[in-house]
Amino acid sequence: MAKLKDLAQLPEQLSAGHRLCPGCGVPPIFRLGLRQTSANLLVGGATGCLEVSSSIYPYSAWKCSFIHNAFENVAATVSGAEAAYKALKRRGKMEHEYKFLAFGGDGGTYDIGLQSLSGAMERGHNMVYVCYDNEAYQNTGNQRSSSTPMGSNTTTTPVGKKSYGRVGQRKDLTAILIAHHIPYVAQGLISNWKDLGHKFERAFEIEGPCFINVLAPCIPGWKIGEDAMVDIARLAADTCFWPCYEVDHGVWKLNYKPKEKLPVIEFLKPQGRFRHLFRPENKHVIDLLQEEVDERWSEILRNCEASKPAA
Amino acid sequence: MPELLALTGNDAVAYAMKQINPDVVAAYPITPQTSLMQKFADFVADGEVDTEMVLVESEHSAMSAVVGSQAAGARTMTATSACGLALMHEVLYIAAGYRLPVVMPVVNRALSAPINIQGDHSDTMGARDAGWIHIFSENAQEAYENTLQAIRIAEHPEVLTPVMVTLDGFIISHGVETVQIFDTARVQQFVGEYKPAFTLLNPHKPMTLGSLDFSDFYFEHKVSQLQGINYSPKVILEVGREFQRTFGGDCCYEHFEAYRMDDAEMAVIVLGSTAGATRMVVDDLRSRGIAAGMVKIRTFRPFPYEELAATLKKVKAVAVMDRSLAYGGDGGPVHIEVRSAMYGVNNAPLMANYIYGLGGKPIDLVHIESVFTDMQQAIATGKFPRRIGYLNLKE
Amino acid sequence: MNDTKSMLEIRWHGRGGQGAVTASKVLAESAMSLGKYIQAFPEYGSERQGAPIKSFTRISEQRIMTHAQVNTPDVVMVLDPTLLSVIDVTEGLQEDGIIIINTQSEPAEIRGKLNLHGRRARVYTIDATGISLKHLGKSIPNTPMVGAFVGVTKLLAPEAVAEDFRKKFAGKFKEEIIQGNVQCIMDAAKEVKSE
Amino acid sequence: MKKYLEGTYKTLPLAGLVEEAGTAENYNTGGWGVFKPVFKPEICIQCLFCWVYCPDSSILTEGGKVVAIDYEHCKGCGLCSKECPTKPEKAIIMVKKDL
Repeated sequence: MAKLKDLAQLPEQLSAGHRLCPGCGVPPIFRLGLRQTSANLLVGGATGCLEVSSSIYPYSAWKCSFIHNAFENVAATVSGAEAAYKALKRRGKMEHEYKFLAFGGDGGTYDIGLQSLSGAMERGHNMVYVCYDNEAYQNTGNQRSSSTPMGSNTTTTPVGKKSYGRVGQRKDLTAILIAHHIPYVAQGLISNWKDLGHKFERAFEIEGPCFINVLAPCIPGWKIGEDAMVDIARLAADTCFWPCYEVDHGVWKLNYKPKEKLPVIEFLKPQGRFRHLFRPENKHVIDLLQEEVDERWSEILRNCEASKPAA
Repeated sequence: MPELLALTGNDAVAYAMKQINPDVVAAYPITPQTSLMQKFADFVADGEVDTEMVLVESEHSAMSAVVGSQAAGARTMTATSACGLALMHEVLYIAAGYRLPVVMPVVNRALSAPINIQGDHSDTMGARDAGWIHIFSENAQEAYENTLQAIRIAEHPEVLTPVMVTLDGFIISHGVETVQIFDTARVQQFVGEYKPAFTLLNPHKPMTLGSLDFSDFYFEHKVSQLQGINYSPKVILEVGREFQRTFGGDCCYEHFEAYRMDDAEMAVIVLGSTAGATRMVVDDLRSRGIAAGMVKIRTFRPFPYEELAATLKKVKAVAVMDRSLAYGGDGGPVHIEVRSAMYGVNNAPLMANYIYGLGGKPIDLVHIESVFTDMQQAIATGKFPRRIGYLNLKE
Repeated sequence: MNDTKSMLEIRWHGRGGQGAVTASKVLAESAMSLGKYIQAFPEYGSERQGAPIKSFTRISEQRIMTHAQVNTPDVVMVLDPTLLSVIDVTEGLQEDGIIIINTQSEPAEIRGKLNLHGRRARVYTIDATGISLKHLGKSIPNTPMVGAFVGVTKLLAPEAVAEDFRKKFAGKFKEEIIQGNVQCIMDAAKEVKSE
Repeated sequence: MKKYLEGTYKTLPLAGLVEEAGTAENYNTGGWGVFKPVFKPEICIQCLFCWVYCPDSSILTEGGKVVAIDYEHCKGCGLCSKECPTKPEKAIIMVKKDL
């Protein structure tokens, strides 16, 4: 990836003036990511925070072409646009070079948009799909999604006399995408911006469907300070709650290994959504979440190890 | 030179699509549309078209991909039936709201439950307010010709409204008929090259399509959209007449066909494949001195209220045939529209509604004859035996 | 009410997999090449191989208006004799109609089975299964039945139908299969038995 | 923006299109926060961390160097200041706005 100094001189694709919350974890992902190609861009957005806040009529924050269709169908929509591009190229009606990117939050990707995403990836369209995962339906006020971590206090899994919040493990969407055997699947975070920039760059340069899952801390949903987004992301990486890795044409690679793997409790502590877990009766939930994190982390380590060429 | 071929309705529509050679087709198989897309896939496989075919994983994604493709400046088609259309429902409104001139043949089929794969009009009637133009076809020939004309109608710069062309499931879609296929070069000349009103693939003019609209602009945008379909009746007639002039066809090119209506005392109103049998019954009654007539509605959306009222105000009795139900409404959807058309007409004819053919229930000449018998009785007594009747129902 | 006698209506009875639908279409297409208007369509259920099915053919001098099912056929074609004990294949048959049945039995015997004594309807039989086994090596009685139809009605020359068959399936089937079917049509046209 | 803001159903662009890119720049979000960042160029080491993390594209650069803050759009979250690595004094500090 180019240096920040050089990136700063490239045109901004997501302009100022959008209505996302102060300190939101989403826009830096796309400000950085969309700079990683020199081609023209068509971006499609699933209904959600970024889409809504960036396109309130008649104010669009998109400097590139942008389409919103509905909640569950951004992958299909962008695959249609990509098919149009191919057809027009073939018929000599398109002289420009375009890249196609679809994004959705965890609601539009893990849940309602999963079928559309799976179909588009399986068909092999030349597009990049980016999930900005803020771990609940944050656009409509923190309702639980299948990405919501165990124990999280959401408005549809509220903490109560008989509830400690969301029950059960979150879906491992990145693993599902890896199972599609598409050219490139990656997971990243903005705190590791150099790595994240590389992932976008790699996804744009590969012909074929690519998927990047990016953790996007949410100020109101996670109940964190407006200036805390990057800090929380760092803790997600350092506790291995959100491993930074990629599978490039079947080769697994760990992109970030914390010097010291912190307990997941360090990720939970600063977040209001997990506050209740620190009551004695909920200690077992933290233990369960730690187990989940450890299991997934060691599985990734195993796979990365197995991918290494023999010495 | 036109060519006479023995084709199913689905094959005839696939043939129209082959001649149109759209930039992109996105489709998902569903009975009874499946053989249409299979036929088109044959054309792709044999290189007879160079369409980019996107074989999506659902109808929702089919219509979503169609929206993405058409917004990117490509002429795009799909086709569906029944639950497939229902699954597309959300995106139908979006295609219309984005003013994308999509053309979609719909092979009419009943909706569940109970599950049934045969022909009725429940599917497209359920989508009647989605903002699309609805053109009904009586037979394979009309399905073929309507599909070709639909491209011109949808893409007209003052219309820019998606069109669904319907054909009755199995009855037309799977029946082999004699179809006159017109010369491909002339068809392509008629259809013309697609010149999109806007495209998202123009680096000199990047645009945003699909903003979040609040109450300050949403209403304005919806009324703006209405201007397109409101303009379309004129274009539908112009395109139809030009088609007829160019190819010399003898299908219906108007908003509706008024069959033996000049001096009729009573009229049946019908859509789709049942028109043929109704015409036979009308002829038979005429041969016996009974002043029967038929109106076959071709464009259900936009509905031809004024012209229809002008035609119907001369008769004494009208029987509206509906191949679907409007639950909790006044019988079936066609009946509701015809009643609406006749409001305020002086000495409006007596009117009743006949529901028929749900889930492919056969409609035979005797059933249609019984409707005319009811009309004769209504004229004699001033009253229909029933306001809403059911044909060939186990009662 | 058959609109005019210028239209011939045919109903085919068979079991899924025997080719009744294809037969109804092959016959229609051959008639079309003689300049007739045609229609051919199956009755749709969700039937699988072996289930009783119906299919229909209309052949007319004028454009065919109706899309109703054929309820009062001029000709009934029965591809599978076991159907005789399952359904009433003569239902709605015109008074002077024709019924052609795939069986080794004699027409007179079939007339008895169908309770057609004293009726004007004409009964014909053809060993379509035997003919197809002979030329195709398996039981696909549909083309022999088309042959029997033209043999009885003389509506078309068997050679013309055979030629149309060849054209329709050239490239789809192997030459030996096409040739076998052509033989089926020709033989059946000759071998169909009347009372 | 006039064609949109003063548009009627007859004059608004077709299909709800926003026919120009980045029109959101005309929308002021600078009034959202209570605090605002103040940039001290003499302390800045030009690491650009503030620039890469800013959710509102409000760290203005020239030739790849931070030069100013876009107060029309800055929502005052404070990420830039928080992530500024200079020590002991930060090159961006948050101050309460004069309200």
